[in-house]
Amino acid sequence: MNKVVTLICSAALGALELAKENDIVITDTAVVEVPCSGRVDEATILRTLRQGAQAVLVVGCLASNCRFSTGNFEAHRNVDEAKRILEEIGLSPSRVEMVEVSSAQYMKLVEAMEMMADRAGELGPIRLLEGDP
Amino acid sequence: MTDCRSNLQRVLDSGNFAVTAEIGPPKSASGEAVQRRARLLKGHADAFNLTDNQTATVRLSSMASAVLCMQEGVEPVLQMTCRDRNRIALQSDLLGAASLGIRNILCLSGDHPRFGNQKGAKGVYDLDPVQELMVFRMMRDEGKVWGGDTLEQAPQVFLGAVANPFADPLDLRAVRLAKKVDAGAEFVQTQAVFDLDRFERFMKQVRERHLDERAHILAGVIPLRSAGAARYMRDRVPGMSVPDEVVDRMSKAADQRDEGIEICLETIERLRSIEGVHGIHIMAIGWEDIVPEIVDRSGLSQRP
Amino acid sequence: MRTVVIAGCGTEARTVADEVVRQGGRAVLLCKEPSGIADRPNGRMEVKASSLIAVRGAPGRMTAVTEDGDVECSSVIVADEPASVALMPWTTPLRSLPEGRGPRGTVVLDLRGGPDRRGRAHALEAAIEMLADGTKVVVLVDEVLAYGHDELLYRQAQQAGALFIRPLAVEREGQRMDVMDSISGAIISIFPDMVVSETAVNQPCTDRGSVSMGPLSTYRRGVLRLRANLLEDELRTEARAAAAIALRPPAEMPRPAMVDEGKCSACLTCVRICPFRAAYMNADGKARIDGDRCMACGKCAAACAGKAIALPGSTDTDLDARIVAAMEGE
Amino acid sequence: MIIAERKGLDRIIEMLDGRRSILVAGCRSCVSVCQAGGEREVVALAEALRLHAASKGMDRSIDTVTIERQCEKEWVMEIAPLIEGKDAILSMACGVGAQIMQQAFTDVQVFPGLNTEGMGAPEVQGVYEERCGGCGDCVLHLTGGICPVARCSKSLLNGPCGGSQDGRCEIDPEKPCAWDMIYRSLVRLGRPDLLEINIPPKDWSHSHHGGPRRVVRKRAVLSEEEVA
Repeated sequence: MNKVVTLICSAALGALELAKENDIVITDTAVVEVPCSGRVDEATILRTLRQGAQAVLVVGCLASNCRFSTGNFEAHRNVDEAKRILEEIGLSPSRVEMVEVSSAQYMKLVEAMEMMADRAGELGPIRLLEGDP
Repeated sequence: MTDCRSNLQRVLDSGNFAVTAEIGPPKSASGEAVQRRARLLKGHADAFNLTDNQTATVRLSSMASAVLCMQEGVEPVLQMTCRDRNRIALQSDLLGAASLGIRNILCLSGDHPRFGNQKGAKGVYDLDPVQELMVFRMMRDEGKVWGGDTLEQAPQVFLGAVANPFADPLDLRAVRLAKKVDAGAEFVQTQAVFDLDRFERFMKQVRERHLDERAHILAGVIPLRSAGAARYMRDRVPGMSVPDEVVDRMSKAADQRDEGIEICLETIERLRSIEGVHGIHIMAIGWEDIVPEIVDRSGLSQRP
Repeated sequence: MRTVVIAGCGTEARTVADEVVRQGGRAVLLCKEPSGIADRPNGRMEVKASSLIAVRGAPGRMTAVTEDGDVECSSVIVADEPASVALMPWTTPLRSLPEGRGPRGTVVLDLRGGPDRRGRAHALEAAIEMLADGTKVVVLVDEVLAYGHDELLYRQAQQAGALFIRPLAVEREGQRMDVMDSISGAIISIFPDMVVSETAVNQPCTDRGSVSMGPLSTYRRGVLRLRANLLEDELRTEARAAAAIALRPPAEMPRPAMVDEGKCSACLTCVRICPFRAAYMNADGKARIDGDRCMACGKCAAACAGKAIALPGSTDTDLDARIVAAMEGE
Repeated sequence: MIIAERKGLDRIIEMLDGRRSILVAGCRSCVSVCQAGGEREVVALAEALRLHAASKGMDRSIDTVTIERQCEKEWVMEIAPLIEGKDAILSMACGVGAQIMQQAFTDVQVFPGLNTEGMGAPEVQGVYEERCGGCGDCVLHLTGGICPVARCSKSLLNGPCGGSQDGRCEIDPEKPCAWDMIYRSLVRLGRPDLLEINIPPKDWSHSHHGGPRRVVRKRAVLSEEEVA
């Protein structure tokens, strides 16, 4: 079971392909493509955590050149909202993070994924009722 | 009818330059502090304001403090804010004050509860100060409470209001004072004057509306104790205009306390020369014992 | 053969029309006074004496609605003088501000509602030069959004004597302009010799289209915009680019977001946030997404307060399924 | 519209302590528009509560529904089947909706998920400001269309007070002074004369101070026969 889920917008997906071309192996993180980071709302992030993810990384384009011009601003607001909710229900907000990459910055993306994997390791799974290991 | 006018009214109506000051009631059930200050200040001013839970902070009530002052032979000015009482309590307290011999009544809105130590309090604000004056004048002149019921005996009171020439918008300040005078204000105590140019512009508008002929205007002054006090007043007290020159003078002064008194005396000197100013109101809350010195050194110690 | 409708009469329109024909397309030129433009003998260029009212459809199958009838085409190029519906009809566009030699007397620089940072800096530099010449300059601003370099410009302009006003209201009577200052409420009467304003509202697209949506692009897919008063060689390159983009085969259409009118509370959030102006309110006060404009980014689906908007292929259930599958996958 | 704001989740969790089966009920009317209790908020809140329950190993079921208008009995009765087996209803409507819900389902406790903050409008998207004080005796014609009861911190009818500076209220620089706005509006409307008249004491009996109000629209009240 993957510990980290990365919700990545289709433009930033290019950075992932570039990472693979530079034969970087990405371990125990599940990648899910979304049309734009702006599509990710706080409920989606919370549902992902409830499906068993220990950390969620939202990947959007750089601030000025989002293909849809303002998608990443919406994403930032939703990620902040999710962090606030986690704090209010007693879970660590650092389980959720957002990073902005251009399709060339594959190292920045890989580092972010590794950071989230470390956090997932530290924080451990959320004690889940069903199928709790 | 005996001369039921107050000493302050007598002084003002006879054309003398009046002096009033302020005593801040303590946060205590003991009136001793009020009486001590009253004894200290007796004879140095024509009447003394007893603030009504200033900055929305719970203190010995203004009414009780007024009675304590009268026991020391000192004439009080009772302050009645619209924040703490609805129109029933305001009218009943007016009757109570009159029954106790209190003559001078100051109507004001009162600092918002957010400033004081009861931030969760529900401000009443049933009436606003203009309406408070209308109600009190009706009780005095028509012997009726608001709504028409007649009183066996009408309260004989000298009605006062406050004005802040330094709040915005400037053009509205004289208009609002006109409303208060129309509503029944006979004397007016203004916010502390530091910015004399703006005060003179305000007084010009007051004279244009002949308000100085219909009400006695007393200009407020505050002696500054330190540069810190000056900065605090300039930056933190809403509706207060303290020019930078005053703050600079205070910070450069060798003895800030003397410089503060010096500035106060100079201000009083200028205020006495402004047409339409019929007196000064010294607000030295927490520094009441400086009032005698200020009154003496400004040549106002011979009270009529 | 693809048809491109070109709106405008100026040299820009004619240049790009020729370019479309040269690149193998058919041009329909909408121009009110078609003097001096002959139809091309081979029928590849047609001139219609009417003007463009609206555009419908998506790239590849568009309809240009003109004053006398519709024209089927694959894309539209707007090349007429930018509709500078200025605040005051007789204002001078910022771009054509004379370098330094403003008129003697008073100039009002009206910077409210735009221009973007670049335009604002250009206006302030011109103001400083005019002030040096002894011209009196009054600058009307919404709010002074200035940081770094611009801040210096504002201070320089102020020190040079420019009067900055944040007006609450501006009324014009003949030559007199009454500006009500929002701080003091005072009414300041000015008798300007020239009023300079820039109607280019803060568009995310730079003059040459949006950096992310492609050159010459506008909010409307399939509609390109050619800037006015370009220099000779600039015009040729832009015209060539415009014709090439216009004649390019349209990309496949993304499936637009759909609104469930039963759930829509008409809260206008989608209308406000859609980067492509695709969301609007229909006649019965419910939101609707214009399929031709929607780029399927899903922002409105995430933001909708009543969860009334779904993006086919990326609905909540779709995302859930993908998340679960991905987690169990690798 | 009515403006409301979600209570802190920690407060909500505290309120729902010990409850096993919860229905979170949103409303499509005002609280959707002010982004407090619409379906999106309901879904997000339910997810948060489920995640919290999961993280604490609580055995709790959370269902959601969003009602067209929670202040209408008929609309509220539509969700009666969902109430079966529930031991708590978390209403994400304004205070009115929560009370109609409790009136409709008397045997299941209704908990308020939102704090209602009065009647107002968005200043910009996401920022909602009180506009109307509901005093039952409107004076907007005297104050240039700006309500002194709701927007002046002291509800002065003959303002401004001595604390107004740079158009700001003395208690909070973020809050504009209502009377400063009234002054500008009346100047703009060419009615500065209205600033000179003394508005007499207000008859507060039309407001809540006269007791809870009851508005009867005669034309709409059905007769016995029609209802029977």
